[in-house]
Amino acid sequence: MEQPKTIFEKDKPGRRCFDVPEARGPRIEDMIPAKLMRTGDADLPRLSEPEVARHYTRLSRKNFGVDSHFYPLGSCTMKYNPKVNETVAALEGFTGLHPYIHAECAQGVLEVIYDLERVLGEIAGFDAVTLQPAAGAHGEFTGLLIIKAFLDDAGEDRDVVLIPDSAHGTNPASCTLAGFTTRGIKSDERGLVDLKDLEANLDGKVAAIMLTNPNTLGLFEENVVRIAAMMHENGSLLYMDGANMNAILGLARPGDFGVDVMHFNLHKTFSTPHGGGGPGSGPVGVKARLAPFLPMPRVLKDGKSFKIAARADKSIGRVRSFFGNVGVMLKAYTYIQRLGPKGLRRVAENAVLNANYVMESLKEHYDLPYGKRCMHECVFSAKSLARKHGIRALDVAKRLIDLGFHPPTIYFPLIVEEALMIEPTETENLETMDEFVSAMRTIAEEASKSPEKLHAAPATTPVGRLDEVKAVKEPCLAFPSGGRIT
Amino acid sequence: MEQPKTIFEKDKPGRRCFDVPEARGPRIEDMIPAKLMRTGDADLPRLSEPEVARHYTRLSRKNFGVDSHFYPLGSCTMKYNPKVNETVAALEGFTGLHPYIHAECAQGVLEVIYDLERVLGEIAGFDAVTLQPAAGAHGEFTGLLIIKAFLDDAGEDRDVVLIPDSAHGTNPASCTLAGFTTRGIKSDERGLVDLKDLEANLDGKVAAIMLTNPNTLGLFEENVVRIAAMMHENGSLLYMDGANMNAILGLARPGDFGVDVMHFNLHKTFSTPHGGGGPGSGPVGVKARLAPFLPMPRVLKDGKSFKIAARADKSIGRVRSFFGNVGVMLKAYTYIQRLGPKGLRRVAENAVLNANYVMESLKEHYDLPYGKRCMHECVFSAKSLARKHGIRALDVAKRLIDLGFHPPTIYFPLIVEEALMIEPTETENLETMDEFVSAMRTIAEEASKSPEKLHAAPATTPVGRLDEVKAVKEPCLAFPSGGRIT
Amino acid sequence: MPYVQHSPADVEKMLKTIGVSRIEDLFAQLPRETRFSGDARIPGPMSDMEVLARMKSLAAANRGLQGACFLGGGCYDHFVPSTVDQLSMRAEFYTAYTPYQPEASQGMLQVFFEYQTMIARLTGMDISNASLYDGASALAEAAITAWTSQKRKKRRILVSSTIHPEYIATLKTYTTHQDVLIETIPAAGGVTDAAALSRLAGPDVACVAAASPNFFGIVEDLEPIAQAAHSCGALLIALSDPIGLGMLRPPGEMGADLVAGEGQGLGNYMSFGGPHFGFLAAREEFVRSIPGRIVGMTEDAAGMKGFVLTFQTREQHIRREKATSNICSNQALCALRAAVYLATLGPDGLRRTANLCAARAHRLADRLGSVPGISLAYKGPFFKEFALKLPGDAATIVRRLSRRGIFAGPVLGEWFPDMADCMLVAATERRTNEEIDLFREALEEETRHV
Amino acid sequence: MPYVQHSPADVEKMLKTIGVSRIEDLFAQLPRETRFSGDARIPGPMSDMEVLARMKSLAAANRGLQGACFLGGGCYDHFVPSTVDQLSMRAEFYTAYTPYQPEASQGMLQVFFEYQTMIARLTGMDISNASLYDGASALAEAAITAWTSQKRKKRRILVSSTIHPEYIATLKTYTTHQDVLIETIPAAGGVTDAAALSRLAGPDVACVAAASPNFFGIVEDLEPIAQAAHSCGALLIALSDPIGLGMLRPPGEMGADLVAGEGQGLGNYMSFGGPHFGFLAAREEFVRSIPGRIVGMTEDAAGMKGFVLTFQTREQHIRREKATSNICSNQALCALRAAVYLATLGPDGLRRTANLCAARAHRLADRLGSVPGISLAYKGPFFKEFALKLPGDAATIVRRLSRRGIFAGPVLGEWFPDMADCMLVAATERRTNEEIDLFREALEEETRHV
Ligand SMILES: Cc1ncc(COP(=O)(O)O)c(C=O)c1O
Ligand SMILES: Cc1ncc(COP(=O)(O)O)c(C=O)c1O
Repeated sequence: MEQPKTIFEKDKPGRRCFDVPEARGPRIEDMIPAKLMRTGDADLPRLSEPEVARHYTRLSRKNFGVDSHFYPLGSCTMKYNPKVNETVAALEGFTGLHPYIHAECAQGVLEVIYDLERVLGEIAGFDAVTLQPAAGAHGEFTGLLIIKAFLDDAGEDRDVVLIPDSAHGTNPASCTLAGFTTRGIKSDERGLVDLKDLEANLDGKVAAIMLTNPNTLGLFEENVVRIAAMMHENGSLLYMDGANMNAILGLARPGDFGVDVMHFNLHKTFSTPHGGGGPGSGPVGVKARLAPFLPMPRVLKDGKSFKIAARADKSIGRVRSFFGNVGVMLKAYTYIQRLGPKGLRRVAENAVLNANYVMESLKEHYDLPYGKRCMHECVFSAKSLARKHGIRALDVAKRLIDLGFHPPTIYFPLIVEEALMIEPTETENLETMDEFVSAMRTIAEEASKSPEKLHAAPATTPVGRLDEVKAVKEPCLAFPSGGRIT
Repeated sequence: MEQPKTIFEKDKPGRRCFDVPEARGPRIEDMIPAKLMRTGDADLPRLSEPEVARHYTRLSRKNFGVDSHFYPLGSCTMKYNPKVNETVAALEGFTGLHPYIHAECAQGVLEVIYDLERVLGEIAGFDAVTLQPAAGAHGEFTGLLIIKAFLDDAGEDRDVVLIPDSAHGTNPASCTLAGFTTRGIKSDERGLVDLKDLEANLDGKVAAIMLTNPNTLGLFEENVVRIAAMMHENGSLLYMDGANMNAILGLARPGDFGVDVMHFNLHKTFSTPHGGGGPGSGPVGVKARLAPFLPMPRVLKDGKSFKIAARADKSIGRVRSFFGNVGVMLKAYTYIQRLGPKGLRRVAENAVLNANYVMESLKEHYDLPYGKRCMHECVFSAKSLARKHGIRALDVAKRLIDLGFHPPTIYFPLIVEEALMIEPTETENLETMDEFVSAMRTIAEEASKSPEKLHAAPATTPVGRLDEVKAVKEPCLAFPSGGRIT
Repeated sequence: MPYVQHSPADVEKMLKTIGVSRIEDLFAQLPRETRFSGDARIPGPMSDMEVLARMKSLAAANRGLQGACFLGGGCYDHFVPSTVDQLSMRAEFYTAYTPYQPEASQGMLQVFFEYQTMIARLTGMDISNASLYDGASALAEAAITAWTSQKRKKRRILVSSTIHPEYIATLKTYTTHQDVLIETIPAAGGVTDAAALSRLAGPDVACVAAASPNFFGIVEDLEPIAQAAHSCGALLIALSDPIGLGMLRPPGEMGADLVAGEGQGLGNYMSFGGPHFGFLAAREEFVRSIPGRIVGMTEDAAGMKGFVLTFQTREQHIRREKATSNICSNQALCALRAAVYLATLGPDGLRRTANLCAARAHRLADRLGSVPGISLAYKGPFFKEFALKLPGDAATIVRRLSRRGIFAGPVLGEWFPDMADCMLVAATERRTNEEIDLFREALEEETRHV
Repeated sequence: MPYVQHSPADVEKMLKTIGVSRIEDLFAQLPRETRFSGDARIPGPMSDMEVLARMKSLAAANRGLQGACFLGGGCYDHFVPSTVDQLSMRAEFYTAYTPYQPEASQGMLQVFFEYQTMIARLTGMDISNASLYDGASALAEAAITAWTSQKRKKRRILVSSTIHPEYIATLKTYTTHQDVLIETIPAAGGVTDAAALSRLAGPDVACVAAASPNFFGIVEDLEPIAQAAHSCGALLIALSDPIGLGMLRPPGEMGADLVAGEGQGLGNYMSFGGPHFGFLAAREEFVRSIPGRIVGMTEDAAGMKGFVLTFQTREQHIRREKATSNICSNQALCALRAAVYLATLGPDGLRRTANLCAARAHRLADRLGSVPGISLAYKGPFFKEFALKLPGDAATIVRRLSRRGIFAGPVLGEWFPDMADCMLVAATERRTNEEIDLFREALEEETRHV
């Protein structure tokens, strides 16, 4: 194998990819003072178009994606995303539209925004929805600010948010950003919110609890109605992290079971390819009493036409510029229309069916700390392998790569030792799951018979396990100018 | 490695990819008699969309293309094709246009056709051009029919075409299809048409010679003006196979040096990605006296608008339906406009520079049967390796695959024993060529030191060398219905 | 100037290696009298931005999107699923060439193998090649195959006059200088005239060619034609519409020996007529006589299955003037699109698409046929298009309709002088009831005063 | 219904393995009172064909393509090269997620590493993260970084009022419940008022934020602002336009400590405002305090170079409530598009693009400024946009212009009540002289009688 070559090492003087017409008219020097100008061209690589195309094409071949590999990365809902979504989002009538164009000239996209808000509200049981947030965490932040504004408006001084110990890291981080302090709530032996601990933590400072449901163990918080009642009784609100909505689409509506505020992970549940980490979209749904606090701008319907409202009295203000990640909304809207209400329910049914099938098929081979039945994902532990054979979740993950699978999420949720969090999603078929199950069983066997194989994995990738300590100790975060890394 | 699975082995009852709205209205049975209807659904595989996407994505990863690999397949001009070509050809204003739409509604595409004919004529020195033919061979056939029609019209009874022994197989095959018989013309010791043999074959039956220039050895037929004169003196015509126009763009115009009829390989010279074997486009250019015989339809200009002529007295008729491979024309037209006259010349200059560089760099390591200088490609021979080490051109090719290169064309032209025909094209950079050269040198070394490595190649591909004899002896040309191949 | 790969230093280095001092020296092989000096008078250079702007304005000068397409005649406005567009744009597919090196081309080869299988199954035949240029040339190649496979001994080729006239014209062009005689079988009521066929049949007939659906959209019964052909020892070439085969009886079940046709509808845009592709399927015995690439499954030394180009001795690069055809580059990427299309639709989707086309076309026929003075030209059962008889010159009416965004035709007078008042009209699954109503309305208005 | 992966037999088999008899049984964990029965009242199901037709008609209801875009204010109609569209559609890129497993994600990781390098070089900084949500949130994150990296001890954050008002609003929202005070520095003549800044400066100022080009398009000199900031111990956050950086002096050379901005212009379509991406570059010392993913180069045991997510202890999945930010999913694919864009343009292409924007914008300013009653609101040197003062209500004029296919704005009265007669106008490299002339003509006519 050869060392990878960065694009900067492919630079050569005189190479050119792209032509730009000559600028005519006054000279730049006469427009802008010299001291505000660069002295030389930006230090970007010079390549020809064939080199650019081959560089990125080859890099892509070093990457796993859902279209090339099974990708059961728990909590991330790596479902297959229909190709028609891409066709729609690439329509020039949408991509070529400036966000400040007069609303008269943007009626199509405003209708999409307006309608998608209502559709999401209907799916999850909320009275109002904002599509502004750019991702799930951004939605959490927005939702928390709404809660804070609502409580402030009601004259309530509450600055504590309760976070179950199984929660995703964005939940506490969003609380901090929103100015809350957090209190952890323990999970009980079944992996659900410990009601006693919750009870014990309820007081006049508590603004809300952030409940993930189904939670990150893949379990439905069956006491959710009770929890809602406890919160409401305490004058607090129930926030739900809706990242796992895929499990209950069409089967349960959070707004109906007591949730006051919820963010969606539009890119997960409603099918935008994850783009190597984004863009996402994190709409927030709220009950009517919280609607006045939604961020700006809002799209309103005025007779048959749509207009934009930039300000509202009680709004928390702006959480970003413009209208949100419209391209992602288009995909979600397309997806929802394609499936319809029954299709969405079927998504949930199959997501849960698949996860349970994988869980059943592997429970003899890996530790299953919680639950007999799961929702959209199942969380195993490699702790016996670790104890008996020194094989950790990480080793299992790396070996899976060699066997042709993207590994599950590992070491999350934190309350599971050596966690292996598997979310097959509804778009995988039985054959693929059987192949995955058989690979996982092989690995469990190898753990005792040939552990060295697991420690040496992955062996089929362009690089072996990388030295993460060195990455921090001798940081190289940008290719050195003019240089070649040795 | 696992056995490849065909799409038919992924079939399962009930799986569905695609929804089609329900047909309303009269029942099909009432429209079309039962005996004209299928009794059951067509035996196509049933897959879901994720499965379809993954099937083809994974298959693509088992294929080399120009964007992923250096692909110096001689005679095929595997240049990099700019991405803007694809954007243009995918514009809905072109793709959505029916060929029988009223000419009033197709003015844009008619202008493209009209203008591209003139542009190609200008580039190669012809008075008229047809864009009808779907590929080079189709162009040859068309050109030969034009010649025949012209001669017939002139009362000449000539049915022999002379074909140099270095010619591409399509040349003699096209002659047969066009009703000619062929006579081979020898190459001289320099690899050029043997003028004496040509002289000896000229008689009253000779309709034309099909000259490839530069020829398939990558050499310019420097006697072309002389040959033209000999042919014309004999009352015969000079047909040029223009597949290698890439070498002389902007530097020489066949129409100016005596050629009467020529086909272009539009997809090679003028940059359409080859699509795994097509579509191509093989326009034919002719001198004025041959213009009346061009195939139908023709696009004409009438004041400022364009119209279509379906018939002409002397035309050879139709060689296909509609107007030709318009998508390919769009790419060529885009390409030409992007480059302009100087850019096209630069293409030729760099194509020739690159080929000569590779030739010089390898001539110590492989036999070079002809020439000191080449045009767009160079042809080596592995005959010494074969004699000394039993390593054939095929072995060299297979080993190259392991080293990350698509092999050159092998065993063509036929007059070179163990031929290795290398066409780097103008779009490759020095680094890539140096890597290729070094791989070729390595292989020449391995031939003596570790020939078994070469015989065992390729070792990095999904399959090793395949049994071609078995493919013919036990033909399996379609996946058996309901079956699984064992 | 784009495509500058070489730095000046690189050029220097290369020239030095070669042993010349300037690039121009490399062209010393070109005698002076062959050289062209000056610049060709052609447009450019333009930046990507400029060229794209120009091409967009040319695209906009076409008005095909500003209306509803009811045009037929061998090219149809079928829906192209997004899977087709996106998967065919995998660079490893579309930037590859003919898979001469199978180990580096298993992806494409497997696609062709699967394509062949799908075509064979759709048509009810044993084998298929990996594509030809288009439907017209596929008919010509099929006829030549029929002729050569019978040792060129039978000179006559009977072609139903219900076949697309451009296909017949192409066949004639292809065989201009071959020792064959193309004769057309007259039509009666829009279908092949059986009586005329029996009269024409004879021992010197190499093959009979007929289409179903035919050029007028009518689904012909090929069985009697096959019988007539076979009983005089001739082969039957059937032309077929692959979308129609989602519901129609495969020609293989009706006695066809070779099945040819235009594959455009399978995932390829209309694109003003190309690139599309021709398909050619056959009974097994023709494996050595059909033209074009054929992919077969075989295995390597370790028993791993793989795919190769096979029966190459038929082809020009081996057999040269004795090859079954001159075809080299074919329409591979269009065939790949067809394979992805068929995989996407599946048996159910293809049948439903075919049904929907038929339902829309019949609705259209009902609606248009009820306009005063207008009637269907023929009574035969039709699939997705039909010939309409108008109360005036069809060419004029077609132009008027097109100005209103109703695109219909082709006009039949173009090929049949006695049908100047007729046009073809087609409806695919994409046509909506609203569009059909608009068509009726427009037609009613435009024919009121003719 | 699409997405049916499972045959009935497969479902059977799975249920049996699980040990339940119906899928419904799996939902027994949901208490009855949480269950929703019936169907949600939402549209669908629709076939691909129908949904695409509907979405196309919605796209067509937007009129952005039927005119020339002179809109500015943080989103611009730059040209997107075809390389960007096609290479970003490689399925292995766009269907992957955050590269948590580096060995299976080297492609994406290397792209991010290269993106970081390009951003660092463009801005003249040491490091960059791998993208944030957008320009507005990038400013907010930068300010929080400045505040936290100084141990949250300095409460005041000074923001130039020449920064995009939506960015300032976002910053305010982000810090609503933090112990900081956002104060705006007044503007004079469309640029940050230096005198006011010195008055406001003080030891309790954590950072000063200023933009160049600023919201009014003016290229501000950041050096004096940096000096003012640094001399009171505060950091300078510079907002920048990455296209402009093709020719403008990088903020890193003018003393910026953190550089943030909106990256849309780099290969991302306007798309009604998103998805785009925010970039954030910094001096090296902020490596542990900036938010977002960061990719570093390291090696494996065999010495092979490779790329990993690094400094993850900053992030929420490790540090939870103590993380530098809550960001998790970012705008990765938009950043990838930016990388391909910059690789495509190269240093020369980016400079020429910037020059061309400036040339077009100045031509536009000349032409519009010569319309009677119309003038530029400010005199400062501008890059690709400027504020125009009109002889009447800008909102009215903008609407009238948009009806003529001239899209200009935003209207400044939206944020600055005393500027109701002003609007922003931008010109990118895509605007032609003809379009500029049309704009002038339209503006002249529409303002003649106001
Ligand atoms: C349970 C849960 N909550 C919240 C998030 C944050 O969502 P995003 O990454 O879109 O910000 C995630 C995403 O990984 C998640 O899995
Ligand atoms: C020299 C030469 N002539 C003719 C042809 C035939 O062209 P096509 O494949 O487009 O039919 C080729 C293509 O391989 C060729 O190399």
